[in-house]
Amino acid sequence: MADFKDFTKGIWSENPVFKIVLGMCPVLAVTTAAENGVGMGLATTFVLVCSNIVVSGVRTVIPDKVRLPAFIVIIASFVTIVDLVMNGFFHQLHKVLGIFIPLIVVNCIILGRAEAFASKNSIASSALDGLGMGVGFTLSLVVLGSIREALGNGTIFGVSLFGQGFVPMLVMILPPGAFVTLGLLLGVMNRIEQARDKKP
Amino acid sequence: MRELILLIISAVLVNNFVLARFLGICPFLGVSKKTETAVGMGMAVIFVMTLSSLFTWLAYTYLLAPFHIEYLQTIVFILIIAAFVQLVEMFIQKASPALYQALGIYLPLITTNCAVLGVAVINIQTTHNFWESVLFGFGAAVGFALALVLFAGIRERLELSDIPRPLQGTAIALITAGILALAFMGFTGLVKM
Amino acid sequence: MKETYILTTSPHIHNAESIPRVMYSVVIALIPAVLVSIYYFGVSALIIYLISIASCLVFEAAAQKVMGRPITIGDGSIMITAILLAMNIPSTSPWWLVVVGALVAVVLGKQIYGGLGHNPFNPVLVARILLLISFPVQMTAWVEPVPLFSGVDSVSMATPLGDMKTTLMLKGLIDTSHFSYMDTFIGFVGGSLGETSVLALLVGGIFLLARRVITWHVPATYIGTVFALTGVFWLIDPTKYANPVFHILSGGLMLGALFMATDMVTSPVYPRGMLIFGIGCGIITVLIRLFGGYPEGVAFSILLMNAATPLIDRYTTPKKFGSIVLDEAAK
Amino acid sequence: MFESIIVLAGLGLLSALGLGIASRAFHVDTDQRIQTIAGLLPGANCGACGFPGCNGLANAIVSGNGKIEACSAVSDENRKEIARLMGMEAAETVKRVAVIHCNFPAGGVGNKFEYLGVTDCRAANLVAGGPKQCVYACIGLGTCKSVCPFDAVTMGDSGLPVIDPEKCVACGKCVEACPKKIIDLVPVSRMVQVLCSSRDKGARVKKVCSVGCINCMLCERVCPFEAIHVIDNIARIDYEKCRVCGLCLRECPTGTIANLRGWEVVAEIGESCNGCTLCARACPVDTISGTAKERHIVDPERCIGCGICVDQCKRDAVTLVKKTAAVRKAAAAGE
Amino acid sequence: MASDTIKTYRFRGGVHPPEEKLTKSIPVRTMPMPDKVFIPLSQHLGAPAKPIVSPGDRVTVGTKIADAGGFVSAPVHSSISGVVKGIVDYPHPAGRNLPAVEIEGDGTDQRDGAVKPRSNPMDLDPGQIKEIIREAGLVGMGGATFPTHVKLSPPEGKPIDTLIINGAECEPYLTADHRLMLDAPDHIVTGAELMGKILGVRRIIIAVEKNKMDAVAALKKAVLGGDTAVVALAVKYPQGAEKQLIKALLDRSVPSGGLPMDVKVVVQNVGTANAVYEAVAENRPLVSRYCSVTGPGIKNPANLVLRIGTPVSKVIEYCGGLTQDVRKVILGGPMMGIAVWDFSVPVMKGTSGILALTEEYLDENREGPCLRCGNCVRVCPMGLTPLMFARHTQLGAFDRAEEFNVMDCIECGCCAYECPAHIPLVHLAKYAKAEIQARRRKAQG
Repeated sequence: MADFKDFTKGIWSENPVFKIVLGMCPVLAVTTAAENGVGMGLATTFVLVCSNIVVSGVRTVIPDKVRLPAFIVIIASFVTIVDLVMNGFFHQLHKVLGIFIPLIVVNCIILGRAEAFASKNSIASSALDGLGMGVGFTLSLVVLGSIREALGNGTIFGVSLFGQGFVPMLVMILPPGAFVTLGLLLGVMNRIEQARDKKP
Repeated sequence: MRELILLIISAVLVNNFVLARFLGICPFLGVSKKTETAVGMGMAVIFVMTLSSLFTWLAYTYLLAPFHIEYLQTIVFILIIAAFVQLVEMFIQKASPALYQALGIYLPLITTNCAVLGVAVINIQTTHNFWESVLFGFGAAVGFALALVLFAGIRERLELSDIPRPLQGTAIALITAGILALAFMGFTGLVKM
Repeated sequence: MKETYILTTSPHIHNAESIPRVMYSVVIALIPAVLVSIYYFGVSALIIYLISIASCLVFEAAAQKVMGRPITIGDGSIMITAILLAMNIPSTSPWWLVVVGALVAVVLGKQIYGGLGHNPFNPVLVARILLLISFPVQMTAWVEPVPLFSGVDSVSMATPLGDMKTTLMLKGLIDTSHFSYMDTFIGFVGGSLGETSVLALLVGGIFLLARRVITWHVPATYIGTVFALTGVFWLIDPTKYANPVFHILSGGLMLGALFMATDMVTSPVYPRGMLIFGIGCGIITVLIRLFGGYPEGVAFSILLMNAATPLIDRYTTPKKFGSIVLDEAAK
Repeated sequence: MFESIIVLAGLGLLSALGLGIASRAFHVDTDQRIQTIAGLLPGANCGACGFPGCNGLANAIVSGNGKIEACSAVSDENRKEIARLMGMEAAETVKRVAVIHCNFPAGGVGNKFEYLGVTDCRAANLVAGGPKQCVYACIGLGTCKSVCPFDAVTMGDSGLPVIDPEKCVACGKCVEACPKKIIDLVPVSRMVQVLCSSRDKGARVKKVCSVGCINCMLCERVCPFEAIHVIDNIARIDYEKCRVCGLCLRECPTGTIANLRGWEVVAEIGESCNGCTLCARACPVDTISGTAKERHIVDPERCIGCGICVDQCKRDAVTLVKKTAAVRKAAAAGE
Repeated sequence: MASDTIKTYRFRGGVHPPEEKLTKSIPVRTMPMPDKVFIPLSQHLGAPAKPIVSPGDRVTVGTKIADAGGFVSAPVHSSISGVVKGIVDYPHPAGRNLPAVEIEGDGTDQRDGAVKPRSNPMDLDPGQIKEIIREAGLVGMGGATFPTHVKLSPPEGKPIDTLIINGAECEPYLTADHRLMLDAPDHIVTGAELMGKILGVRRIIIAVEKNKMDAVAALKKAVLGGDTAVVALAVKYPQGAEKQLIKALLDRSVPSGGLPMDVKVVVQNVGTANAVYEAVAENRPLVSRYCSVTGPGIKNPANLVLRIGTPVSKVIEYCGGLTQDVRKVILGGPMMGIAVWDFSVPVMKGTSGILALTEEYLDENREGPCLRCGNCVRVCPMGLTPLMFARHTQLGAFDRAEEFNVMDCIECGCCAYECPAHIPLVHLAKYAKAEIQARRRKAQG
């Protein structure tokens, strides 16, 4: 039975970015702007849902030994589809995201979900799980992208936030800003979680 | 010759794979808790990355390009890398059980180390020739190993620090990586390519 | 029975040293350079020092309060951070630049790691580099020093190193003919507040050496390495590479070598490690100065060597007594 | 299209072949069960089992050098799963918790001197046995708290550690760490405890502590099971004999003995009672009443749950029923 | 061998605390016989002595009241004449109550009748001398209290070529050895030669720190020639620590975990040498010792001859009592002595000083974070890295502390003396050592 929880857990309690801390490469690399975060997030979600469904569907057929290579091939196929589609329809975004589109293949979240969830659960559950994880991933990217874009460029989704006098903090859209912002966000999440733990 | 050396310096310092290109973050965060393990992993990555960039370049140039099936690049590359890593894993398990123990679950993780696939894709995108591909793979891996070992040293020291509870673990590791990336920005412009 | 007497393990006496004493010694050592900078850069310099001190104190106290730790703003360490931070930015900096710098130095550079003694990177340098990368315009808005009360308006001016790099890029040659060694030595050049006067920094450095707060290892090897390496390049091609005296007198080398590379928290503990640290700093500084994109490499080099410090410490731990038997008894 | 199939299939075939050969050539025997078992263990890596972390124990279990019972933290469910994997039945382990045998009230034991130095009981114990007047008392610097891998110990207001029986898994870390050796592991069913460790004579104990054992022997005299004895100037309970009745606790003039059990047990007399009066005569606290040849009743308010009546009854009519204090009070009020 | 020609070397590390030798020029007085003594059975390293008297027994000065409890142990003798009241649990400097023999004095100070001086001590053969030393209950009087006869019995295959007599007295405040060297240089020299005879050594070196040149002169005068030399050493703490002393005099490094005899050396304190003389030549067992009662908190600082077993409170009383602001009383020197809170503890064979410190001399500054200044590493005479083992100990990682050689720590206190953050480094070292030893014992089963 598919459970709605399979979907919601990906958004907070098992958020792939802030809780499981997987798939950090694109999280750090593409979040220079909120918009990139959306693009990357949706692309990943698509692959995640599709691969989860297929993996769950063939889970009984694949022998245990060649499980991982098989999963990778399945994922790689979907990534290639996304790559081609994005190149065709969202060429600008495709250019910005660059090699991180093909690298969705090796995003630990996708393989991780295939291995840890889809290979053990029903198709419906797996689809929901993939969708939840994808949405959680996308939301995290958008949050991170918004913060970085706001401080580093003075905009969110390209909309100017502050007045003329604002001097953007360039470092935020450079690599160090990515690491530090994510680290601080993780700290804030942990703080919230620890405060929650204490209450009951 | 000069070009090739600059290519390596660029891959190691200026465009460090971890700190500037965000490739291989998972093992970077995962295997950096102990210096010994970091050194072992660094060596393994240097080995795997150098050879896999060689293989993928060959595959692309002599298989994909002649048949005009470049769109299969991702699948083919990941296949080659996965097979190769598994080979290495089996070899290490046989040859040095101690090393195998130390690297443990991270050997399979090299497969999904996006740095390995990343270097293959970049080689094709920037139309490197054969030697450039191999040396770029090697340089990128050395850069990865350098960042990893430096980072492992700092993390071992952080173990002795009195870090506020919410920041312990991955959070402080990411912040530290950020400052390391900041320091590496000093190499900007060292190689004008 | 009441608790009249104290019991501890031995030793029962202690020398007069304490954390505040060490810290305020460094503050005292910085005073000559602070005075020189106020003399040359005027009231704006003084204001930057004051903003820096005020905001560092506030951030430190606030961070410690948030984390529920004892507030230790009296121990002097935050004063060093504040003064060094001000010394690392130009006199024209807007107030918010100083505040952002203080926030970065105190919170990101220090308190996040658990406060004094725990930070792996020099907080001031983290702040300086972060500011330099974020706000390159503001961080390089150097002006010509104008002695206090001389009534002359200051005009913008590049630092000797920046000037050299620009000329090299434009003409393929360097030109240090208009460069006055005496002016740099006493501090009559453009640059960040505290880095200009070699003389004042040396006075402070010698005080610290005499007070045994720092040792010779890092400054000597650092400056020595820069001198030697730049000397080699100068001998190879003096039209492209400036002479070594120019290099050790200009930029932030003195400030870095005497006050920031010697920060005990972020540099190696053991003497052998300090030597490696100094040499490493020297090599990276020269690399960046001569070949890099930035005109100055002191801050980057120290930060990079900070990162290498745990590894250096690990491999330079001294041998314990009696681990090598090499003496009469063996004969 | 055709080329794609050829190339992919060819590559797949080639790598599969290569790997197949390699897996033969580099074959190393490993036991899949190690990974699985390590996954089932709690992963706290506390080391209480005596092996290097959970992986170490998993290795040991598979190689036959260790037992699952060595881990006291693993959940029952997982314990059974591991046992199933290893093809053996898991022995039911008795749940035990750590108990601190010192119970001075806030400000109860003064200090001999002002201790300055490392905030750790083991370190403080090196300085003249710690600052407390009573040399057997808890030093109160929280070493048990800092070594507990399960956050089961907190420092209470009186300066004594408090153990959360829910979180405690009886790993024994605190027992080992306590320099005064006043912590031990006790089965939860045997939670009537002497909360003092002083081997000083009564007069001396009285001088420094209001709740210390003054070896008055009252508990020894009152115990119906000869389960409590004063040895070396301190009352000790023999858990083989103790029935957790709590009589000693009532008699103890200093309140040294306490019942830490979260529930209580009362006797109930069932239908099959024929009124033989054996139980009523044997009851040490006279809580059973009734006329001969009729069903007797137990006063739940006064019953101490010692179980003597159960032993006496020839018809198995008496049973012990677990009741929480609240339920019991409500039941008593209702009657 | 002329004394001036001996080259001295340097040992690495060390500190220069203020000397504070307040009692340097105060001649020694003998404290009147106390009316009651408590003589502990554990006054030495090793097994406690076994009592051989029972309540009611009459004893005189020098009567053996307890016999050695093993090879590494030493007998104990009565220090006054009187009646044994019993074997009681009595406060001990270790912080616990330990068995002691309580003797109530009769005020006569009668000596054991068997005590007769020997006229020709040097003619005894080595075995006899050693037996006399053992019977006299001699232990190392510098503070370590290792039974002397054990130290003088190196195992087969460990030849000794040098005997060092340690008169460094590098601890601040203490002057007991200094006064002894001035009062009885000839006794020390003879005692040293007696021990030299037991060991069959090539040379004897008497080493004194340069701040006691009068003692050096007195000893030089007493040396009649032969292979005995008197050497003045640089003033540096811990110059008197065995391994550092051997390094400074002979440039030999005792291997880690080893003993001086591993480099063919035995080190004995000047007090021990004097006691050897008294035991062998005067036939007197160890019943009293030189002790400095000093510090800013003592009203009348003095150098005293004290009987073993005298309660410290009586000694303090004799010296005019403590000043109001005393916060710490220490047995031994300020760098390695033991602080006590119960002043009824008795003077023991190893008590070289009673030191009272007032608030202003104590520096119980609140502990701060380690600054990694490296002072502890610089001053450690054992070449250790106190900051590392201390931090690992704080975090409970004793195995890591062991990797940083905490077991080699001699607890001299240099690191803690210098630490600007006032981290209790020695306490952490002791703590780690105790834990590691407990674990080793447990591992051995």
